Amino acid sequence: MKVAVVGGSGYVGGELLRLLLGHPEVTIEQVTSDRHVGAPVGRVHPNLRKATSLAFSPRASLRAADVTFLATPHGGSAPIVPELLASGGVVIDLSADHRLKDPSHYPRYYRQEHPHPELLEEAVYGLPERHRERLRTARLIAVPGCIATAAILALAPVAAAGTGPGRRAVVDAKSGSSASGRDAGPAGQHAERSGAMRAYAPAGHRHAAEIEQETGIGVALSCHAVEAVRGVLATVHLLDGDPPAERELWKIYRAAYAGEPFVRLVHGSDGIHREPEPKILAGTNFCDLGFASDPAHGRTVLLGALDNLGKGAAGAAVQCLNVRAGLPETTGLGFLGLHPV
Amino acid sequence: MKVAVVGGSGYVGGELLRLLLGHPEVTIEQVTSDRHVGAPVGRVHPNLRKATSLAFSPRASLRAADVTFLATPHGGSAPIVPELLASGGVVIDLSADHRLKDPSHYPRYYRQEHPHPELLEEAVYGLPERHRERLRTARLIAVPGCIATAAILALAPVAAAGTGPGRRAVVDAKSGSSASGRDAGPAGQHAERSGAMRAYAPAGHRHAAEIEQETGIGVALSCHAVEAVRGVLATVHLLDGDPPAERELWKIYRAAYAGEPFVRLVHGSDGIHREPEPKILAGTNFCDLGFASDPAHGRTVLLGALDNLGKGAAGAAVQCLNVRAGLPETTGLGFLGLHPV
Amino acid sequence: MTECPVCAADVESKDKIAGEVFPCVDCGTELEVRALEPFAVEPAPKEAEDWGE
Repeated sequence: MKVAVVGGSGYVGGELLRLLLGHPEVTIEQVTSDRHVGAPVGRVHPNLRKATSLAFSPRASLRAADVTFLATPHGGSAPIVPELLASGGVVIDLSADHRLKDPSHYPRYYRQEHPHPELLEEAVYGLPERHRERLRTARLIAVPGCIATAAILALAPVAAAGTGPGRRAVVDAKSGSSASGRDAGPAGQHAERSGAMRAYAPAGHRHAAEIEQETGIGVALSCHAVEAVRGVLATVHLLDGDPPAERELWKIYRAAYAGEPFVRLVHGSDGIHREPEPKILAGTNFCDLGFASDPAHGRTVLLGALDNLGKGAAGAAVQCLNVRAGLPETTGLGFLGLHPV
Repeated sequence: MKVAVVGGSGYVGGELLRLLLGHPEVTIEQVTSDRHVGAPVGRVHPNLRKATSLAFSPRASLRAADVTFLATPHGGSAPIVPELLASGGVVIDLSADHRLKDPSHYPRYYRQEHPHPELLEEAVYGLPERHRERLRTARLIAVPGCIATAAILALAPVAAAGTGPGRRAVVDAKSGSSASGRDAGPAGQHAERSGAMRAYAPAGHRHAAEIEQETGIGVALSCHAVEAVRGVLATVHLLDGDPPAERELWKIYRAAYAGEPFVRLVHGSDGIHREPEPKILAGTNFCDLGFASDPAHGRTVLLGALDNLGKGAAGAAVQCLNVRAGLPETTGLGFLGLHPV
Repeated sequence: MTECPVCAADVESKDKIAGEVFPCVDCGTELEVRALEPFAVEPAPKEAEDWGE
């Protein structure tokens, strides 16, 4: 299978290249980056030194491929998708440009009208745990946001199981610095970013729309930057009056994710890691889920942890590739993570 | 003024000694620690080397003093307070033993009956911003928990101003490792603790009872350990249907804290630090408050940041001492914090 | 076969002996075999760890 990566110089692009280089069924034909034209990939991604002779080619030189990954900034994918689809290949878009079905969201969250709203209906949300069938034949796949993925996988099964009226959820997310990419500006400078507990989006973030779209529950989202490079932890406070007991939660999650290779239930066993933690998931495609019932406050606490560059981006893109190509979903995604790390 | 510190070898004890050594009106007569009897204070608290000739004396040798600070573990203060009060001095208890008025909380949160429940009514909650008058004449002062302090100072003014029925709050706290003290067990080992985003108390923590006692609002609390040594950030999600606009919030907070030397309103100015952040408060007695109105989700997000060893413990104890002794409250508490840090 | 009392996962009785303590395969809780006929298990008593925070 011949693939191309557009926008290969960012952190997501780098993680994608690492996974694709280790994928037995894939040959990377091209990786484009206008900023690093001609530079070998290893100069921008030090972990890939000597692993490939690939060099960055200019975006304009992009040739058709079986699958084209778009690791471009938000707003960078929408303009070029129509021509890529016309060439007959599959497009896996890691930007936010095709995640939301409702075009009116785009001006609100991305400050611009969507150039091709007709594509939004066709785009399939790149979460195999919830859209596997449609992904098998999709032409355009929109890989979800990292915080959205953790919150949706944690919230969706309980949301579907419950029926309480007026249910609502508060999602309090914590994430590492790689989620803001290479050019995080002054706030990303180490002296200011290290040791942060920073509510950078206390009352609104674009990922909320994705979570609401997928779970049907109103979500009040707050995002915080904490000291880590990789990692997202979504703490979902589901307020539903009469929370299910923990045995019930185990059953709900087991039913929802029994066969899933990348979703693991982590709750309450002894030891240090009783609840999901992103730290030990760095480089993997796992999303670990945990939960705690809090009947005294009419609340169920649901926890979702993942690597924002892994299951939150590049890992999910490769998982979608495997589904689309009819390959075993774990192909090229077998890394179990490091501990201690 | 002659003071004694009981349990001076812990992190809180060390911070208290540092502040008291810099306090113009105080002489430290004794600092006790059964574990380090005879050792100079500087051996356990390296920042205090050469700053004092004090050495740890055994607890049994404790002599009466004008003010006795109890920096003992939870459960360590209650048994000795009666005899200390009998000697006529003031007791400032930094443990959790006298914070809650309702004796029935103690078995639930501290796994033991309270030995002297009659003292709970007399103990004054050591939050000058809310109990200044009673603190002026108190015999027994209970310094609040660190998370409780941040959440109460953030939530109380808005809770008092609003009247919406069935209001409730979700408090999602993040804190540094010094909050668990020197002996944090296996989970405190650097290899396991560093880079953590760990929901160590997803659905219950003793500080919730303090927050409810002080604000009268039902609080669903979740606590997380993140990568920092000092610092607490309490993100309070107040769900009240019709949230006040931000102009209104400014007025509410200004009215509540206008004259307060240690509470600062930090919200929405430009630059990196638009919301409160514990990092730049390390070593200070400040509690910075921020907020964001989220009418779309019937939510007001309130943020409280502080140093768990500062305003969350030792700083608050010294502030209470100043109130009790009729001194300017900022005496010995003038440190402005470091940046960058 | 019975269910784990904590997470309702299936618990195999094959080659278990009375009084044996073993972790539930799903939630990791230490379970103790209370009886073999019918097969019954209960969470093994353990000292609650104080998290200190």
